[in-house]
Amino acid sequence: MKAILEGSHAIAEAVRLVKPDVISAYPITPQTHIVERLAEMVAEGELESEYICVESEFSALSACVGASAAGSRVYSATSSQGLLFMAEVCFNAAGMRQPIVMSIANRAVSAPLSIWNDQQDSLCLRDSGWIQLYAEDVQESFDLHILAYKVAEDHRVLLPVFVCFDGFIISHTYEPVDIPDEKEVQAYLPPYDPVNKLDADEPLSMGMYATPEYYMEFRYEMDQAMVRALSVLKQAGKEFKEQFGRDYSELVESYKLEDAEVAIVAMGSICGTIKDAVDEMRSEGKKVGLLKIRAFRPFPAEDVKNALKGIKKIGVFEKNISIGSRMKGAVGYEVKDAIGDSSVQVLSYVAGLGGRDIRILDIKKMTDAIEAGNGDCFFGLREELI
Amino acid sequence: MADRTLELVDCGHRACGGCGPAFAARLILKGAGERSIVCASTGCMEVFSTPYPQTAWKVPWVHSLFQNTAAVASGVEAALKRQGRDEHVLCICGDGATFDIGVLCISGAFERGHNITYICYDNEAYMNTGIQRSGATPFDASTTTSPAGKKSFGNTRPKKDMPQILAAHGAPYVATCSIAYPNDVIKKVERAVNIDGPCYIQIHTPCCTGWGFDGSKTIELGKLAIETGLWVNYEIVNGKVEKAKKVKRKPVEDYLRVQKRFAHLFKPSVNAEEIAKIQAIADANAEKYGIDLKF
Amino acid sequence: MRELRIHGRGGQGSVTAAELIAVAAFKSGVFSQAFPAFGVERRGAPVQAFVRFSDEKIRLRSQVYEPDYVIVQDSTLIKDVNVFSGMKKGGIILINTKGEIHGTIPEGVRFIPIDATRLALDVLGVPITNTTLMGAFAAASGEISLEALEEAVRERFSGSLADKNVAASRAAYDLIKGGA
Amino acid sequence: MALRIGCAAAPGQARENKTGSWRVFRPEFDHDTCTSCGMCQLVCPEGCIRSENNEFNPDYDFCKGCGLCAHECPAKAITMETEEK
Repeated sequence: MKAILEGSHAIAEAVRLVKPDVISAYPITPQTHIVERLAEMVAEGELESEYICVESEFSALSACVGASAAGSRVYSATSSQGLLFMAEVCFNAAGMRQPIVMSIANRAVSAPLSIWNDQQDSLCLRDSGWIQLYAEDVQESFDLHILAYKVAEDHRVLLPVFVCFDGFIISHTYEPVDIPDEKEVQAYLPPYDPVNKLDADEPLSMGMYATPEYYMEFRYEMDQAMVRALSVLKQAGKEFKEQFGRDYSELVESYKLEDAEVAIVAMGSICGTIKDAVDEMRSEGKKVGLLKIRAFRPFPAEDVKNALKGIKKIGVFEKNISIGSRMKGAVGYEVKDAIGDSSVQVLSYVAGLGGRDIRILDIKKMTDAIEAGNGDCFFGLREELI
Repeated sequence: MADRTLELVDCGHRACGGCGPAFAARLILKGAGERSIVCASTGCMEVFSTPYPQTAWKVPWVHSLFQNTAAVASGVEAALKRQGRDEHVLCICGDGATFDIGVLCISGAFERGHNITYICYDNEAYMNTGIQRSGATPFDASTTTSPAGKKSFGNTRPKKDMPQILAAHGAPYVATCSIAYPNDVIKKVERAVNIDGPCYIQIHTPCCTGWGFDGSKTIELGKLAIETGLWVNYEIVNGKVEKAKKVKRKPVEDYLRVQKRFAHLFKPSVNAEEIAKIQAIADANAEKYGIDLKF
Repeated sequence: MRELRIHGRGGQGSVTAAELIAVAAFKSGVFSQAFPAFGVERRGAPVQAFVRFSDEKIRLRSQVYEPDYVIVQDSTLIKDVNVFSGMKKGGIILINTKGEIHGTIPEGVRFIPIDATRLALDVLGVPITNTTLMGAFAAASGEISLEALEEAVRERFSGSLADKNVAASRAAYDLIKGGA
Repeated sequence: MALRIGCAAAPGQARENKTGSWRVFRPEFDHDTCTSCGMCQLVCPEGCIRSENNEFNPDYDFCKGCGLCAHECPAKAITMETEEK
């Protein structure tokens, strides 16, 4: 069914369709509309979940760990400071291999306080062991939530997933979205079948500590699961297409890259604006294209390399700042490493931090900078303030 | 009725010989029974009982972090409710996890009214990391972060009144007990797990290593705490204090003198002034809970 | 693709107006997108909201800088906010005003004044002008049908509140259609 | 042995750790003096004292020799002896 919905409400609808047993979340801008809508669904009997109205993000994710350990499908959502407050639990949930799915309405981190969008929050949990997916629009945000459960709960993976979408830009935007019915979702997503579960009939100790004789192997297993997630994600994306018609079988998406001389690499909602900018620049005779990265963890290095083959000038749009790093942005390093060819120029552009609006003309300027070889810098600074 | 022969904590755990908390773990599960799920915090008990893969727990047990046990238990309870299951959900945490770092999560869980029994094994300092003070450390106890010295008599603050804090959350049942009275521990745990709503039990668990006494005297120390009035066993049922254990009180020196953590009060000479302050704490307890036996 | 920018004050329902216009446009068969200028504005502060209309999927996510349409919920805003900024030639600006406005309408832009406050007071009984202006926008722009707008309003409000808001939209729609 | 996912383990495995090797003093049980009150079994922090036909004995595989049983025995039927190595 096609409907026009606010991004947050569409995501809440996706959550309703996957029927989590337990929802535990703490409100934070710009994630609030999601959890308010879910609370409303529970109150109205539209969703039969235990909704734990916790006192903090720290407890939100902790309760998810408990509920997941007890064998339930669980859901949470957060942003920015909330995610940072959860950071310790994030590492723990992944190490305990709990297939929790959490929405991240991407938002800048303090200080200065900013409620507006960038991707610093999820990217700084890069190494926490969570799968990280980034959505471009409301439809993709909706779809990736359903796909996320299938991948997280796959016994070859058993890792938690962040479904990231830009705060406000996606969460607060109304746009048309295709919503499948419950039967279709059930046909795609089997019930959760836990490998380990707290159960008095079959006692088990979970989350034990590991001495130096064991610790490394557990971390190795996590990394292996993340490596396996690459193909499980693609398979789940392929099956998604078969069930719902929308194709997520690739972890990267090329836009007009075939004959491109310049490529912009980006994640999230900015990809839409970049596509429009690419069209304009193409009509002006500029051979430019976009590589959209949908999965940041696991990082689809091979796919990135193949998609960008033959392109000599690559610029990475970074909605994050790795303060003190040479390239400045965290994604650029991954792309540069994936390409692995020093004759190819890969530059980072830190842009759109803290909700700074990005227009088509900004993307054009950035493309000029990529062509000129000026990068690894902040882009779009107000020079008069510096 | 609790099966007192039930052994749900296995041999082979790595607690110190004479460990109060290890004894407490056995008693707790005798009271709670095998249909229990234990949520543990990081701490001494977690470390001595679960180095991978040698778990000592015969009931389902889960550890996540130091400070989130009450929140983890909230999630376990919610999941059981949704699945229509009936196991008792227990938290077993030390005083560091309970009095200090975990207060946010505990307060949240109790305010929300989850059907959990939160048990604090109170050995009055952070023993896992080497005897640092906690909010449960008694006045004048010397710990590695509240050491007695030329200008210090040890910990400068009295114990936080955690049972009252949780009673104030509306907990239907709050109790204190001591491993020195094992049957009382079993009885109170059994009572708590069968009450709907968040219950709190604080068990005094002398720690031979942290307090500085011989491991054979763990129970003797627990008894002395009660007999001097420095620890009181009582219940708070729906906000009202009940059944405080009455004693013929001994002077606090009897308890202090046998522990290294109070040794500075007796060396080089008896510090009557400081001991009087501790005696005053015991006297206030006696007055507050009415524990003095009348002859 | 056509773009609409709505200027209002916090509490006047500008964001709701943008949403309902987008819903109505969707019901009229086009791809629409609505979003607020995300802020922390409290009641009374100047706010903006945006709507895009297109026959194809809308990918652009920036704010609206060169609108085809502008709605101004409160003519007092014109003193503080450049409501005309970037307006396209051939564009339409709808301003809630009793008469004269401060500032100059850009060349090539069609200015439609409407006393939406009066209309809202008459029909709704309260000076909340968003549904009135939505009706006027439907009439002036042709982007959304009155029927689709009514449907959108009825999905958002219920009972007599819906009836009143539908009536307010319709009154403004008729006024503009009649005057055009 | 393959690792169990998420650092999980089934019960029973602590028994692989024979803590009896920690012992310096060894409790000797005098069954003639013993009144079979069960105090030793109740208070043992290891939970390693077993009774068979009302005769109580520690499992020396696990007994750490803390002496709590001896200290608490009302009949003074347990004595702590130096562990002979």
